[in-house]
Amino acid sequence: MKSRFIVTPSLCTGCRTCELACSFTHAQDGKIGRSRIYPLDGGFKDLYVPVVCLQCEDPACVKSCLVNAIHFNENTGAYEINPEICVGCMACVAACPFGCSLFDTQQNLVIKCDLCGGDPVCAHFCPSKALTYKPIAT
Amino acid sequence: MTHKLDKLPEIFARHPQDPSSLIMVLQDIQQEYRYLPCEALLQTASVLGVKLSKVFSVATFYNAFGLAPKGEKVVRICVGTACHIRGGALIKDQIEHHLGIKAGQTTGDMKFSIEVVACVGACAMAPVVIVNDKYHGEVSVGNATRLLKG
Amino acid sequence: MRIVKPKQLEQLAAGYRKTAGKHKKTVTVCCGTGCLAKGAQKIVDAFEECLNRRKVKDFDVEAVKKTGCHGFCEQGPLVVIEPQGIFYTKVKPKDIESIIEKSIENDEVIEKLLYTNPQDGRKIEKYSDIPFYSHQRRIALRNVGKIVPSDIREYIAVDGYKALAKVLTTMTPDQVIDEITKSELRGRGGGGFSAGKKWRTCRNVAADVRYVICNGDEGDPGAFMDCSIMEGDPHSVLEGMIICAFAVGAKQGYIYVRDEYPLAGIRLQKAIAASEEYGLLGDKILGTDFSFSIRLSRGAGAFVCGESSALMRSVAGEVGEPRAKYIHSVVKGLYDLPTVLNNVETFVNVPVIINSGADWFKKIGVAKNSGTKAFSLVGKVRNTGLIEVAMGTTMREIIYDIGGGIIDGRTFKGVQTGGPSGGCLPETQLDLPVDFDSLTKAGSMMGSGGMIIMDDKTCMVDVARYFLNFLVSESCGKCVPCREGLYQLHKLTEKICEGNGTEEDIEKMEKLSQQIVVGSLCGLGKSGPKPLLSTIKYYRDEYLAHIRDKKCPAGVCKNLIAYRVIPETCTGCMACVNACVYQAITGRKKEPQVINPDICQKCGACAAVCKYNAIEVS
Amino acid sequence: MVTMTINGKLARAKEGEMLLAVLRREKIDIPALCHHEAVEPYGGCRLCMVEITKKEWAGGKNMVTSCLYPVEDGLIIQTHTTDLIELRKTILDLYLARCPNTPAIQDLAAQYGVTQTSYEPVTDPDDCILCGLCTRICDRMGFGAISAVNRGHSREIAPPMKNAPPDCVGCLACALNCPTNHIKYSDRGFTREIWGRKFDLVRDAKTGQPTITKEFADYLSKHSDIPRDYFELKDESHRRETALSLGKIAIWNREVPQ
Repeated sequence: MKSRFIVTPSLCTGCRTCELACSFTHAQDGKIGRSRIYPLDGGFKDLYVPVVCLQCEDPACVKSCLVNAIHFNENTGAYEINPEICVGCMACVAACPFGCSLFDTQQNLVIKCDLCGGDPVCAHFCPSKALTYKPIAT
Repeated sequence: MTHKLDKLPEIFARHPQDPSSLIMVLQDIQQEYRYLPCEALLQTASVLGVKLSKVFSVATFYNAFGLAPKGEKVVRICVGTACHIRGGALIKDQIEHHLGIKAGQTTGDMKFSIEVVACVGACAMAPVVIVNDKYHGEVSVGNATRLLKG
Repeated sequence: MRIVKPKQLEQLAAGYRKTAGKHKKTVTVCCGTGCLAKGAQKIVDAFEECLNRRKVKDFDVEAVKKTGCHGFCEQGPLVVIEPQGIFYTKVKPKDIESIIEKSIENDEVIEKLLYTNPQDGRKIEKYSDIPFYSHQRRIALRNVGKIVPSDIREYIAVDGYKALAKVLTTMTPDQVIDEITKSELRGRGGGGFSAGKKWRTCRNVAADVRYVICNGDEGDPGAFMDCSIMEGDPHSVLEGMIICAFAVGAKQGYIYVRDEYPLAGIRLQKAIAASEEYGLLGDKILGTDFSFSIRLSRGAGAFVCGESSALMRSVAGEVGEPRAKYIHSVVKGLYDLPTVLNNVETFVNVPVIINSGADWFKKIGVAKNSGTKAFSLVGKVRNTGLIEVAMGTTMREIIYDIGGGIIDGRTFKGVQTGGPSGGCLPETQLDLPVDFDSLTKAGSMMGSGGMIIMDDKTCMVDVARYFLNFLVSESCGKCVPCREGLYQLHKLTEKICEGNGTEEDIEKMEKLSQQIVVGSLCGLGKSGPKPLLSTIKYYRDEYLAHIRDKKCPAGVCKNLIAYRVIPETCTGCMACVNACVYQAITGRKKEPQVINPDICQKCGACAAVCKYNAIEVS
Repeated sequence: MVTMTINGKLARAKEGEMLLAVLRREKIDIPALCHHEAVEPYGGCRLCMVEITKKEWAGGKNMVTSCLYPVEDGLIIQTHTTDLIELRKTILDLYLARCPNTPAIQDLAAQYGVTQTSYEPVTDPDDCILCGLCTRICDRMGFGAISAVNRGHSREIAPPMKNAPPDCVGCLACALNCPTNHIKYSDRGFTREIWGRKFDLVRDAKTGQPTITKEFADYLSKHSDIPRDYFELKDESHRRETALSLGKIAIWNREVPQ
């Protein structure tokens, strides 16, 4: 059974708890990571949209990676960047039409949402349930 | 210095046009022009489908190739073991001094180039100096510079 | 003509022998590199010119054969009159007329062209009686110097391709491999790995495509055996390779020829074309279902390409950089496919083993080191040249019986074998039998077979420095111990040669050497410190003389020597003044000359031209 | 699955893995300067050598390069024997002679107690340790813009003919993965310079900020089948655009997408 992020912009308050959760979850060697999720202005008053990788069917990030550093994780349904293989060329960062591959200047890594190993922490922490991670019928 | 590179198509035609021919093609170009002109490397890269950087890498890795034009007479001094212990190094020093250039260089008037080569397989007549493919055996410091004349 | 049945091969051989037999005599002129440099071509031209002028009964130009190297390069140009086997040395074009008149038209021998035995001053008439040849046993070099390398019929006439016919018609690939394994033939390229085992491993790898490569790179400076074989008997190399290909199941082969051997390349190319024309190479060899073709691959001057993985990359047109391998190239070689790589001499032994049998071959040589080994005997030895002896022959026999001892009656100091991967052995090791295992045990190695003799005028520190310099310039530069380590070793030897070394430097070099041996990626680095270590081991005194006394006992290291004119002996002939390109010598005619030590570059030109031995080195 | 003993502790590994990967996973501090998972193992720096043996080898030992040695069941591995430490010291000492002023080398050498080279330092040193990572990564990405030239001690890394490299797209992968930061580049305004070649950077259509080079964008859209206009925005602008378009859908639908 596949799971997906369910984003309900009308419920999002832009509180950025998801961002914090993401950063802390991806902390490494005592440094917090850069968030992979951003609640951004939806263009209308008080409308926020949490923007996060949708794990596309035919992802531009994977196609753009010339060293094959991005692999699909069968167990979680996430496309994950292997930091050991990644050479930091920024091709995927430039290629993703949703801007969901990004560069973490602190940890010096190209990053993207990895669904936290199948159970995204951001969804747990969303106080307004604007962001949930649920099984969907395929 | 410009070179007519009209021999290149003929050279390319002699070999299968794939990357494995790179060394053979460069050998033929070197033989024809006595060095590897820059433009020839560019053409080789595109004809054989090899990256230019790889062509350059091969051209600088092997002793047989040179990227600078050679003098009229190429003086190759063997410094193989047999030649060395029979005084090959002294002959090299002397020829270098005589022509005022070091091994690997060419005189300003493009008359002479000196090259050292590690064994040409003529050890029995050491020390050996080859002037434009003519082998001179048992060269001594007394007669080395005479080989450069005539 | 295309041979489609083995029987035709026999007919061809017999036919050619008959045609050749119409000449009452044949003349072979050595056209090896050494003799060519000494004017062998002019000898051939002189024969032609002379025979055009005068008619000789049962003899014409066709009976004058341009052959490969006879081996005795020291005495070239060489001319042999067969069937008597009269051996003429140092022949000049003007001698040809009288050779034809006396030795061909008549049965006279020209005394002055005969070889003089230096031991007793006696003239020796026949090839086989000369000590240089009589102590040899020629298998790999069996045809070199006897046949015309550019004519395939010459090879066929001496039972060439007979082994191939035997293999294709009466043996299975497994039987071939068994025979080679039983013969205990070991790779002649240096390592001495069993050829049969290698072939077996290759055959056992599951693969559709396999390759056979002949290593004709022979990069060791001071070695030219393989060169002579490729130039003088190219077809036997091809035959060995074809048999190997049949045994392991390969369809494509390559011969990797060293760039410095242009003639070898030309001869091989010609041989490939001829054997293809005769149906001995290419599709459906000798009318059977077996097909195999050979491509020539020219090296471009890199010693490291003698290393198997580097060679294979070079064959593929890339930079000859070795790949570290925990999987052997016989399993994963050229283009990652199973590949048999043997050197020239190894392949040349194959047809003989097939024809005469493994048991016969095993009787030659010593246990586990069967057969013979070709060497190039060079350096400060009287009879320089190409030789082949049974394995287990001692150094002493080679140097004194065959080589005739040291030049100018000087004393023997050492012999270097194995090239830059080998070592120097001193007088105490002279009775060492020459075979793979004994040499390795003594701290040297067989290598491809260069044997460089050194006398008391050879400085062993300089020899170590020389080899390190060679290796520094030949290292591919991929791994650190070899690239940086050998460079530092070379710097240290230079320091000692210049008289600035310390005793700690010796220790430092030994320590660094050990790490280079352990740490390097390929054979070049792993064995690179061997020449240094062996000279430190056997000639430590000489190192100490450079360090403690600031003296080079052999008078080689420039910083530690001085040239001086002995006033009492100098006649003032001024020869040295003219010879000195640095203008360091001054003096008046008929008066003793003076060398200015500040200008003198110690090139030794003065001493070389001085007829009165009036210049001494101290 | 294979089981091995590393410094006395059991460790498991997947068939086909190299020893170094396992050592790293087991958090064993083993230096390696020429290794990167994106490219084939190289075996150039020789620092990752380890000692291996097996029960059935009857005391026989072997020193192997862990980055190249495939795992084998029953291997007994030692990573810090006296011999290995001595070897690494020597190698670092040699590195220091080549790169006496390079911080990355100084630091690593200091970890092994080598603070100064005992050999003759080269005159005119630079920071290049010839690990070949730059050229191998460049090859791996399909550009092959730079290569090793010459050989032995005179080996160096350079673009063809030492001129501006025609096959370079200015992706910076070489510079970013250089263990000693030897490869220099500069980004000034909308110009990037590396290997003596100048590149124009794509200008983000919304914010005007620079992104990747035009050449790299062209290459990616051509070879990876990605619409060229994807590259006209920076990731940040892409996110903003995404939020705006999803916001619109949400408003139109009065509620939620999906």
